[in-house]
Amino acid sequence: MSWALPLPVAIPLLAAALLVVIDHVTSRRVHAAIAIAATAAATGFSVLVLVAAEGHVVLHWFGGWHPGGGVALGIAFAADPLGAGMAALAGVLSLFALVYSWTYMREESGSFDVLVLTFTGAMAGFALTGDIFNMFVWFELMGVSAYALAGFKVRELGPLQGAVNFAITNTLAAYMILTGIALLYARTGALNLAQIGRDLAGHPPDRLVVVSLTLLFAGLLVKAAIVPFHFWLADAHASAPAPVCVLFSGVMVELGIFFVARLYWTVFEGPLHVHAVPMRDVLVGLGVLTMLVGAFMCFLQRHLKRLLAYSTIAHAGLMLAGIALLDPKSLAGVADLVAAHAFLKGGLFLACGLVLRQLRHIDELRLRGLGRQTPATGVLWFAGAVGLLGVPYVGSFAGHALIDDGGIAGGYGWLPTVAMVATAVCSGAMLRAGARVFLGWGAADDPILSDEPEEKAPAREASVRLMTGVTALMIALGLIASVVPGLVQRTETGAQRFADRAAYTARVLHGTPVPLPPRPPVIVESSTAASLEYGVGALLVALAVAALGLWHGRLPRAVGARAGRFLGPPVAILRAGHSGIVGDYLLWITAGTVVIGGVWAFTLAQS
Amino acid sequence: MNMLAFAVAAWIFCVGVYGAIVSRNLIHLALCLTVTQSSTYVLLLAIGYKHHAGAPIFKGVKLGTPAVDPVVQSLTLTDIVVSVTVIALVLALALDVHEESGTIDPDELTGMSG
Amino acid sequence: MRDRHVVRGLLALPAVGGLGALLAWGFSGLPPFGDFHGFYGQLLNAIVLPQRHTTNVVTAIVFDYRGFDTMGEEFILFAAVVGVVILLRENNAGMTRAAQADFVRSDAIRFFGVPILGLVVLVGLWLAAFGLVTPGGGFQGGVAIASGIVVLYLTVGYRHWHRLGDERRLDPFEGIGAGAYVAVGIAALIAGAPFLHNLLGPGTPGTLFSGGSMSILNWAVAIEVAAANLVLYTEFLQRLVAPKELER
Amino acid sequence: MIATIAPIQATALVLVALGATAVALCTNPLRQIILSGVYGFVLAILFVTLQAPDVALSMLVVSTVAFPLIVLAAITRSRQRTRRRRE
Repeated sequence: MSWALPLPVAIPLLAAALLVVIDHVTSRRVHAAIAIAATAAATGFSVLVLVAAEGHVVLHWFGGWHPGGGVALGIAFAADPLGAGMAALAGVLSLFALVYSWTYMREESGSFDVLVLTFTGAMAGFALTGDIFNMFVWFELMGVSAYALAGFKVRELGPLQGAVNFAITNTLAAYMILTGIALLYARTGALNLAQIGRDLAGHPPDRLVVVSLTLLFAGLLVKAAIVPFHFWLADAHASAPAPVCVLFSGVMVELGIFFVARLYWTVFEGPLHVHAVPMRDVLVGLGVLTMLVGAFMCFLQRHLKRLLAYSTIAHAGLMLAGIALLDPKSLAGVADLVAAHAFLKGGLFLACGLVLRQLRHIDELRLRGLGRQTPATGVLWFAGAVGLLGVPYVGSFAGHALIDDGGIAGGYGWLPTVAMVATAVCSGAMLRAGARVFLGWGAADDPILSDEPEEKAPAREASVRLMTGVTALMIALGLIASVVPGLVQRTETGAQRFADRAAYTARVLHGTPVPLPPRPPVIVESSTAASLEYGVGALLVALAVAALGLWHGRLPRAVGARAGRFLGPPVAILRAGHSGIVGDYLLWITAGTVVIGGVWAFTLAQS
Repeated sequence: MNMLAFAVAAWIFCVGVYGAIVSRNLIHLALCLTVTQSSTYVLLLAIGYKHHAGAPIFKGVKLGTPAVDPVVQSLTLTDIVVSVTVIALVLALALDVHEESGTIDPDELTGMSG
Repeated sequence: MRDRHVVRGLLALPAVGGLGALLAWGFSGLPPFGDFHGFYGQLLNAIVLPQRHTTNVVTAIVFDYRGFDTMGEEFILFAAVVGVVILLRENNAGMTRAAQADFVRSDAIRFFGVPILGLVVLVGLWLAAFGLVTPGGGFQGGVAIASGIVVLYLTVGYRHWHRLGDERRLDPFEGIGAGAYVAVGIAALIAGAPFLHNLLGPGTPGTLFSGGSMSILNWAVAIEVAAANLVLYTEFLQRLVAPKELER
Repeated sequence: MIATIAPIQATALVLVALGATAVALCTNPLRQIILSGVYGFVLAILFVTLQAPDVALSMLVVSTVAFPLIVLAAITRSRQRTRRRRE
């Protein structure tokens, strides 16, 4: 199956080039059809690779430069189940986004399809690559396509500013990553991940390794929107068109986290595995902080896309914490969570597009009660919000359950509770917004919520039927993610293989075949009692949060005043922090990197 | 003195970041980013440098003549191309921002706060 | 607003200072300057000439050993230009073409400009052609060719320029250059070899035709880079010239 | 043979450090673009002393042609707008 490995990248890129060549001679329809066909083909090949990767890591050495004597001469794609799964997920989401845009983005030029195609190819390359500089190349291509897509709706200040902040912060991240790569190259004289990992293993982590770790992780965490590197995300999501948000939230952010895991288990596990505790603590801490900040900010939003964007930040925090436990079980949980979250959050963003198309606004308060005319959209919205909670056997439950189990096993017994509260607050905010928009419940005004610029509504020709169909399909896929027979078992074996550095290295550098694991059964296992309790708890908390959001004005005045005194200052500080000013964001990134690097300098470095 | 090149790379990185943080003008900010990026060129080429070795171009010299590391040079070439594209995109965005708001001072753009 | 800027400037000093300390501390773990023994580079220095018959090792890495990186890099340029065009062209479209007049009217500049144009384009072609032998290559050549043509813009004026530099004629070249790179890769795949495998063999050492498929890729890059840069210049300069004329 | 940094490399490095500082801290846009052109040139010289002629050539074509042209256009454009807005 090695021959199929370059195609998830090559097909979208070739199609993008083709679209530019024929740009002035064909219609928008033809463009969209070519883009959809190319993305479908690329996704098909990703799935083929995924199936093959179940057996062993699928390799492709570009230019035919196979490694000699354990030394890589060229660039390799090395697909394991999780990497191939990310590539396939990127393809599927792009497909959904393009089909949805068939009528939604019709006024826009064909360049939309071109950029989605380069974005798709870059994400696939990022997920499949086994070479650290090649990763940087796809990181940049992903970035450049995404900045342009975020600023796509020209003539409005909001989108432009979101795109500017996004571009500048992520560019700084790219330079940090490149500096980290240079350090690793200086130490090992290699760019292949497996080879770098092999050469670093056996030596305790020294200053060069620690600084390179810091720069690479900080750079990737900018993409992954982890506090305090997360500021660009809400701005970019508020501004990007809904189908683009699907790709940003559903897979681009997750790819940042994915590569943190990839780097740890191919490169840094060797020098760190006995000293990994300080690294684990810092990353779990960042994850928890991100969950809390994301959930809190989510609750304060009335711009629906911005609300969803902050909930993505909270989920990204949970994903990072799950990976940072350094345990294959919670890693599998993260993989399941990424899959369910991608479809549900993607579906919710598409529902925002529907709201904008049908009701011409995106602001919760302005939309109050208007949504009674559009019950179908309302049902989809509520279904998506509940799916993200982790209610037993619904939506993201499987992921939550595995991460919870991993957290308890890893000595972080409080992690499931924090995760439960954070996801419940996010879903509670979505339920609140849904109840206000689609049912007309709650107060007409709420001074707690932040006012944001509105978004221009799409053309009235955009087909509501097509958009609703795509949205419903995505949400449905997300809701059943936890009960697909065999999926959880497959991600668990995939995660075990992902974390097996020795087997990966032997396979990549020497072609050593790995003994085939037994085929996992195609069943739905019952989960632990603890995870069921957390799921039910999340639902209750979410309902309470939604009710509080809708009717906090009716609380006795004394309670309200006390709560205001207690919560006022932190809210004000958080709001002031999210200033929309790019200089502040850069300062946060710098300071965050210094703090993380400083902690690791004192705790990790052995010499 | 042997670490001068690396010290300079670290200095350039920081000066660029500082300039970007305090920048009052998006065009200025874009140029500061290119300064930060130039730190990666200096770092990469300094890493690959070898004393008493020539350029990795074997025209007119005997094979086996010592040469500096060619890989960092190819990485730097890629890096330079990236810098052109990023500055072009950021400037285009800045110009559009200017069109809409009449300013390119990031401090005056607070439409997205909260 | 002003206070906010001052506060940020003060806070930036310790943050950036800390970053500097972190970087300096990490860099002090690097091998000493001039004493690098990376095996990858040494190996390539030894095998490129016999394996690929090209004397410029850097270009061989760019177009063959790590040619896949270059493909990604081409598409970074490609996507950025598409992005710039979206952002700027739609704004430029509102300006009437008729109002756009010439930039430079001095005959002297025109007299010297045309030969300079020819010279710069020639240098660009030369850089691109001999990139596999001596320093240079598709990227450097492409930029030089594009800048040569911009000299035309500055000398013969906007109106004539527009006839030549119409984006409808430029855009396809960008797509062709970038697409050709992928096509070469896929051609190898169809032939049963790995993606971007050098099917045409190594060629004659030290000549224009050394390097096999590398020379095709080199020219694909030259076309893509020249077209991309020209589109960039056109979009930025159009904004510069057009409204100036409207003001008159 | 004493393996140490050559004087020309040290000089180029110091010039590069100064150039970077000047570009980053210059607040006048026009002066900054001229400085960044000079900075690119100095970088190219450094790259030649580091035995990287290919990179030096790229730096030269980028920093003396592509950057100044684009940035200059951007600066002039934003100034024209500001002036018109004021009128």
